[in-house]
Amino acid sequence: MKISKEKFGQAFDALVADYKVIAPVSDGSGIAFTEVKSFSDVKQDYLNSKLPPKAFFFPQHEKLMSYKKEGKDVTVKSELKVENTILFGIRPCDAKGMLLLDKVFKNDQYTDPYYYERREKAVIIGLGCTKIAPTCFCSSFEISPAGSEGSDLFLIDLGDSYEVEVVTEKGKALADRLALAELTADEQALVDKIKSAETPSKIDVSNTTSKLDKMFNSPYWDTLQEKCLGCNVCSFSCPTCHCFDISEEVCKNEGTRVRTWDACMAPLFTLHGSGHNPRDNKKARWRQRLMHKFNYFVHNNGSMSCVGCGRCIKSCPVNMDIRQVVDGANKAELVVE
Amino acid sequence: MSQNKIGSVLIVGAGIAGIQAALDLAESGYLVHLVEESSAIGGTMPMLDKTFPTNDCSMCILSPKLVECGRHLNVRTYTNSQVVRTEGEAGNFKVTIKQKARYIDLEKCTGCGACAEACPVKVDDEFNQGLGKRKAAFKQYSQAFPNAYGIDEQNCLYQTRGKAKGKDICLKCVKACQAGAIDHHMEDKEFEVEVGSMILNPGFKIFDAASLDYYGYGKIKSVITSLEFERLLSASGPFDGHLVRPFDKKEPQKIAWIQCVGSRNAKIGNNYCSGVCCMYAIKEAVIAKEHSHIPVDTTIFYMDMRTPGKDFEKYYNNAKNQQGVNFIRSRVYEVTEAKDDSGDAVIRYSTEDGQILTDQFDLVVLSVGLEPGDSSKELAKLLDLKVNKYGFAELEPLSGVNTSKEGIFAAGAFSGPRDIPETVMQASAAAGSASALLAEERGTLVSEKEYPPEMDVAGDIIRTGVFICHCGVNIGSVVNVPSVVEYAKTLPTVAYATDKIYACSQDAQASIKALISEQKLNRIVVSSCSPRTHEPLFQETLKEAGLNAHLFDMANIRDQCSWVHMNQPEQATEKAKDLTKLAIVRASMQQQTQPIFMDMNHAALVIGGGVAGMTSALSLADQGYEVHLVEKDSALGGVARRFSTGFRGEDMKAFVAELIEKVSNHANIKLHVGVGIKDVGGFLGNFTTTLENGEQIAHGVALLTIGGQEYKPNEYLYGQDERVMTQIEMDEAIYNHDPKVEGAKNFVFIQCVGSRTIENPYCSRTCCTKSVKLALKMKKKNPAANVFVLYRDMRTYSYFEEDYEEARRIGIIFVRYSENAKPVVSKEGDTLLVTVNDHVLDRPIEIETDVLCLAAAIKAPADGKKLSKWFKIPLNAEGFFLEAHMKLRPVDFSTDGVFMAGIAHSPKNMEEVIAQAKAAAGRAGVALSKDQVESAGLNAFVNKRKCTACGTCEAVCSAKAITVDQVNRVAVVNDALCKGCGACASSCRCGALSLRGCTNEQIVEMLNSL
Amino acid sequence: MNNIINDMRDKARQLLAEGKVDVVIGYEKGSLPLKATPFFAHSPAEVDSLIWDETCENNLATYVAKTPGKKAIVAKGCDSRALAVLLQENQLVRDDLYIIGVSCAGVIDQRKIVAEVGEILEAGINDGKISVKGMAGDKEYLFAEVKDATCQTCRYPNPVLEDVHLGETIAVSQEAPAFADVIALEEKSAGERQDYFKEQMSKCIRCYACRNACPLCYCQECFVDCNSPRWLTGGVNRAENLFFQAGRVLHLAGRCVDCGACTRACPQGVDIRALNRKMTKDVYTMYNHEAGISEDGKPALNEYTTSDPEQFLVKE
Amino acid sequence: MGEIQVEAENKKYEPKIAAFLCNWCSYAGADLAGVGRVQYPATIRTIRVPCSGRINPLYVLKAMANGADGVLVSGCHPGDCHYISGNYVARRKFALIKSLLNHVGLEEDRISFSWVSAAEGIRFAEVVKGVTERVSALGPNNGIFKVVDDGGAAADE
Repeated sequence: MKISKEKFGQAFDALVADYKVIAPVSDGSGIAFTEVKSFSDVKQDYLNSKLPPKAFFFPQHEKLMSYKKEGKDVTVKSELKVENTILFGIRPCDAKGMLLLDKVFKNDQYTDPYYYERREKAVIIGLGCTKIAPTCFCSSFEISPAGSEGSDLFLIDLGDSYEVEVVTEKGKALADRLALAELTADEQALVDKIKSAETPSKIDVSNTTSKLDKMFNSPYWDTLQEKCLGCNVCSFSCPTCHCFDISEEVCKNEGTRVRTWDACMAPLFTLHGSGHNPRDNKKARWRQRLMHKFNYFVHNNGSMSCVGCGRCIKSCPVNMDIRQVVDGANKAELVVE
Repeated sequence: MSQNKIGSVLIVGAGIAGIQAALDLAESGYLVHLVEESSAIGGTMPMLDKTFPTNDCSMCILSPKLVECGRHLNVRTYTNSQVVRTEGEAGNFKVTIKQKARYIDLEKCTGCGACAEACPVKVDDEFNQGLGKRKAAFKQYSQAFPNAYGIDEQNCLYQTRGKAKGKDICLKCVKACQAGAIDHHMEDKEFEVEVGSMILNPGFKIFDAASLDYYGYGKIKSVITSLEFERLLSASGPFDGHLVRPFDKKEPQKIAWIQCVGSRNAKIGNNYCSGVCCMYAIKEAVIAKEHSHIPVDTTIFYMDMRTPGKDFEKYYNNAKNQQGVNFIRSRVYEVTEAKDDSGDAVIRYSTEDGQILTDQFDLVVLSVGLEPGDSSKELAKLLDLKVNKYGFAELEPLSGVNTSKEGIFAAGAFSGPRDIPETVMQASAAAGSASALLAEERGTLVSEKEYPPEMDVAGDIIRTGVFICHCGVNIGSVVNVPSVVEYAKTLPTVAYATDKIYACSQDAQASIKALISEQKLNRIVVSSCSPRTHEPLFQETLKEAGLNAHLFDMANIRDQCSWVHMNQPEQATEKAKDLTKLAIVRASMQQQTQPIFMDMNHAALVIGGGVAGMTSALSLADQGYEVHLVEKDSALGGVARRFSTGFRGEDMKAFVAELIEKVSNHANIKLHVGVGIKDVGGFLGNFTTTLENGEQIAHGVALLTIGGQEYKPNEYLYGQDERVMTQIEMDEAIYNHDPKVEGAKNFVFIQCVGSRTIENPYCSRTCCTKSVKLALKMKKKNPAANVFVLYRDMRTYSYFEEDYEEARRIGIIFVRYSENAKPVVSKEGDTLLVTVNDHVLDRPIEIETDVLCLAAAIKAPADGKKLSKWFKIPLNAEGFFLEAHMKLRPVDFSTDGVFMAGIAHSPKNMEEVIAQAKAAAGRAGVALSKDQVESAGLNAFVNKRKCTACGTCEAVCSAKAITVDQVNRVAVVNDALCKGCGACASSCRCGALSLRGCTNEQIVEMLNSL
Repeated sequence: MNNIINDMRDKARQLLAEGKVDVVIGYEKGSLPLKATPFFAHSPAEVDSLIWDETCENNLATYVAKTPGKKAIVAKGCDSRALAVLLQENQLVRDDLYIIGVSCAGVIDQRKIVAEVGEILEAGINDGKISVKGMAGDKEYLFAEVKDATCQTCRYPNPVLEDVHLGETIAVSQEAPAFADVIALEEKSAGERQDYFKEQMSKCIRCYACRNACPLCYCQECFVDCNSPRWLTGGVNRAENLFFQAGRVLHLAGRCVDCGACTRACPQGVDIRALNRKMTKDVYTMYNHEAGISEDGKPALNEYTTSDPEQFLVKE
Repeated sequence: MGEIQVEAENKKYEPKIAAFLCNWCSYAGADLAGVGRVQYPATIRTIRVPCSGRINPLYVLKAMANGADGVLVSGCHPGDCHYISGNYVARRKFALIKSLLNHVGLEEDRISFSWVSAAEGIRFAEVVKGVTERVSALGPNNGIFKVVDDGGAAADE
């Protein structure tokens, strides 16, 4: 099925009345997902955003509740506000990333209301990639640059129109508001071609998890981390990183309990109140990062926690390239203990 | 001397000298009786605006001392009092003191000022030199101690008109005083105290300028005295620091100073130089320029510019060259009133070349000299002390501070005019001397307060008690006190809040104590007046209740709220609430803080065995301390060994020999002669010095008395002709009957050789007097001799003016030369020729001479740099030691436990060296008298986990109290040295350093609660 | 360039072989075009990875204090100035440090190229010309056209501190520091400046790449991370972002060596340097002080003169 | 009508100014103003510190972030410092923080620094008056440092 861009634009502008619509916008120094009021504000031709869209479900700094003391009385208030939201233009890697985050925030043991309420009320309109950046390597993880997994509704840019794929019930509800037409044979051929594309850059992760099982004490970690600055760029720009810190922010007679992104690369992340820090060196922190993404997460959730979006590669101030790191781990000699 | 010594000292006069001596003695274990004639301590300093040469605010540097002295447990201050009788001898005197009725009970008066407001009588205010008015119920000045009012019985309506007749006239003050402090039936009383020694510092009076009618003072309104001018400049003066003429409030644009009014005047019998007027005139001129928002033209009419003190010459040069103060070398004939009705004054004067000129000024300031006060004269008479012809006390030669009576010492202007640092030096010297005299009685009469054991409240739930003071009506009439109490009750940690009529009253203290135990309060906040005056009082109450004194804070809702927002009761109440809240936040985060004690080594190290070092060593040894005297030269005595006579004719050779003998035979002195120092480490109470021979000396304090060096001239053919010699060389030649000098008929002295130059921009202080003395010796020996002194300014300060006057009288010829036309010395054949331009004749004159004596400069010691590194002490630009404070700490270094005396501090004469040496010993004695080194505990502290050892703290610490331990990579605070300023904490980027009582957490929490 | 690289490898090989150092910190070719990446050579066998060219943008001084043992470091002018400050601040032991000095004509500002040609697919540097194949087109640049802003005003292309110098030194024509960039901002109205910084600060995501890339941000615990007192929350909003950035530049005032590492590290393109440069200008004009130009100097805020300017006082 | 109301509101506005005063000079100067009953606006909230050298530049930022309308910092005149050089050390910090905040567009008059001696009671009052007037003219702090409640959203503004 397909829809012309013109018609899609009209439908998009109508949706703005019912939904908070988030879409890619150029902010001068790159692409950012921002609330828009009109399709004309949306950047059509882009590789991907600087930061992943995870913040719409899992904000960087989120008030969980607030409290206020007046005289000797204390009042407590919930801070959760949720709106019906459409996320438009989500790339397949990021859409897959959201599925991975779902595993963290809604699972057998626990459902995080803050995350999940937002997630439930959001519709993801994915947009397939027709151009592939040199840092993209999603194909390593069985993600197709034009794959619809994770989207509710999935589009592929065909020039004047979009190919439309309804993926979920939520997607169908939206699709019902679109005047869809059938694809021509040429268009179908183009779609097939786009869908069959792979990222030129790929890493082999077939044996990585099992290799890492045996690598906790490997000397590989000793030198791997030397050039890492320990900043939080890779974590903050990762669509699947989800570590956070909960703190009380008290000022005057009021306070709030807030949840803030944290990162495994920050030394303070694991610092205990006692002063003890179980991961008090970069080596331990880097091991944790790689293990978590390619080993622990696999064991816990059945999938690797990397989607090959390449943001961490692009943003790293010292050009630390996760592809090389994984490759290095694959090749590292095992120490016989 | 009495065998029955008493460990207490009487101090007469509570100016800066009295205060310093009292603090030194009380701190070293003696009970002090401080007698002051007026109603408050402070003396002259509170009247001054700024002090030279640093332009420090006089009140700012004095007021901490006032508070310290006033509150000292072992200083008993008697104001409105004088000594009326004495008997006994050194070691044991009985002194009768008469205290006049104040009519206000010091115990009850809270200093609120309601009486003065109510008092209807206005009289001239003596403190403001009569430029403003005060009431009959008055306090001398706002920072005065005791912080209490008094009633002037000469002017009070009730005292003058009602009391005798039994009529209730006026008594408005009684009604106004809510504290019930006023007692019009108080009577004068006499009482006796027993003391072992006396220190007299009754101060001076200023010369009565009206007695010289040609200056027009008292007749012409625009002619004022320099002290009046100080009050005009002072921000707390009658015109709030606006520089205006008192009579018409016009801002003066052209001001003149006339120097030597009442000084250097043999005709009126004041044949001495007052020593301070040149500097204060320059200072006043500079400050006047700074003060006024319109350009001010300032001119100083002078005879010789006498700026021989430390850094004075630089101040003079700066005033002349940078600030644009005009200096006119002249003689003033008269001052007359301008004919143009402007109220201005006209000065008629002659310049050096004989021209007679007139000039008109908006304001003429008379630089009045210093004279002995009437009470000084009475005191000298009462004690039968030797006085000189001017009425100043005459000190024993080369003693610095000894009067003619054993056990009685003098400081300050009692024995002659002197400036503040010299006065403070003498005060410490007198205290040291009294301490030496009474050493065995140290600690016998002092008392120490006992407190109940301190409760440990660490970890307890914080229960803050809040007390809001009405201060009679002072706070309560503006701030809604009950609403502040109610507000406080709602704040976190507050367990109890109430109001008090006078929080500082005795009953309020008792109630606070009771509430601490009843309510289990473990933090106390008082919202009342200024913590600067009252914090110690409340902290005392906490201690008496068994609470640590630091679990406390004050909110100043009077001085900084009700008094300054009188017409805004609502806003003032809001502010009072906020200030109270801030205090509660700070107090609730206060921790129990203990004073920190460290061991004190009671030995002293004296470096340098000249007169200064030996004098200091002897004084300290007499005070009972072990002294190590180190001299790198092979013999003791220093440069004084080369002097024949002192400035008052003393036999220096005998004096030095006697001194050497005394130090050599003193049981408490260990000599280390002929050996230098290799290294020094440590700090107050715990120094270790390693000598070059490897010997290690442990000591608690160090005195640096390393002298200076004589400049070796490379001008005036010195070194090329043996008839050209320095002053010391000439002195030696005379002593040794050198034929070069013995047979000479013509003598020329050239002054300022190597001094007052661009390279050495300071005056060597002693050379003018020394040349005059040498010239007199030659001229008296051979009246036919031709003696010339070539000078720039004759700086024969103080009584040395007499010598200068005598020298001129008996025919010694003084020729002035200017800096840019120095004399030229040449040789024609064997004839030594000196050519100089005569200013009066304005032509060069040529003098043949047999002896050319050069007044070579005194230069800083060569070893100063080494000591500077070892002891972490600063040097000034010329390499002399830099004291902690130019005015009030003239022998202390900023590094605790290190003191200085003698030439290494700055050039000075022998008498002054001795006074300073005794002062250094006195100050060192204060430190050594402590069993332990104590610090209040509100110190910087380090969080080792956060410290990166970057050294920023070390760089910014002026007390040198922080060092970085490079092995453990952490900054270490030396609690003995830390002064608690917090500069380190605010400079520490890592947040590793903080300050007890003012932590980052406290400040941030206070900001959060705003 | 090739000679320098050979000399560098020889020197590194020699130092490691003779056991004079445990590690040589330099650069190797990065995984992306026009990118070099910091490289730690622990054995003579590894030294052939060392490179030196206009892509060597990281300030390696950042690593020195954190790397244990004896180390050699390849230092440009700005790296060496940072080393000088670190030495002044007791962060390094000079005897444990061997400085391989190289003169630096500047590094490439990749962002400028990406903005024009899109993501870079391939690139080469030849004879001062940079030819780029990008996703949005190809282009050839003269080095001067894409020189990093920091390097354009650099007065210290040659190391101020070194144990050996490789290659030729670069002549410096500029006598006094130029602050045209700062002045341009100063000349704007307060409102315009406020708008500018509001915009900049709203981009910041508080990832602390700037802080961590900075050779002189070495606190154990940064004030932003401190819980007691809590200077600021973890809130990512422009007000607190500015608190962080302003606090950081105040901590760097008189110490910042203007290497530009913070700005290059920023993934969001925040103009952090605009703040640091202002402080650098003030410190230079008010105290005639430049940070890290000798081993024995002092940071500007560690000292004072009695005549320091006082324009900051309230108008009365 | 509208204008009158604005004026009335403006009149009601009383800024809150955090004042850091050093114990030995400026706090004493403030006391002296009280002794002399010199009237000035009730706008400052004093935090007494031992020395102006104690003032961490972050305090100024913190006060602004917390929404104080102004900050006044006052210490001893250079040369008068009770601790010898505390205010000299502070002076460089003050110069830089003032300049930096000005540079980022904070209104110049929000932050004031002055030296007030223990003898300058009247001047202290004048300083507070001047600072109050200038801060009042600016209106409440809604400047670039003031943290505003963002409702917990990740994106700013």
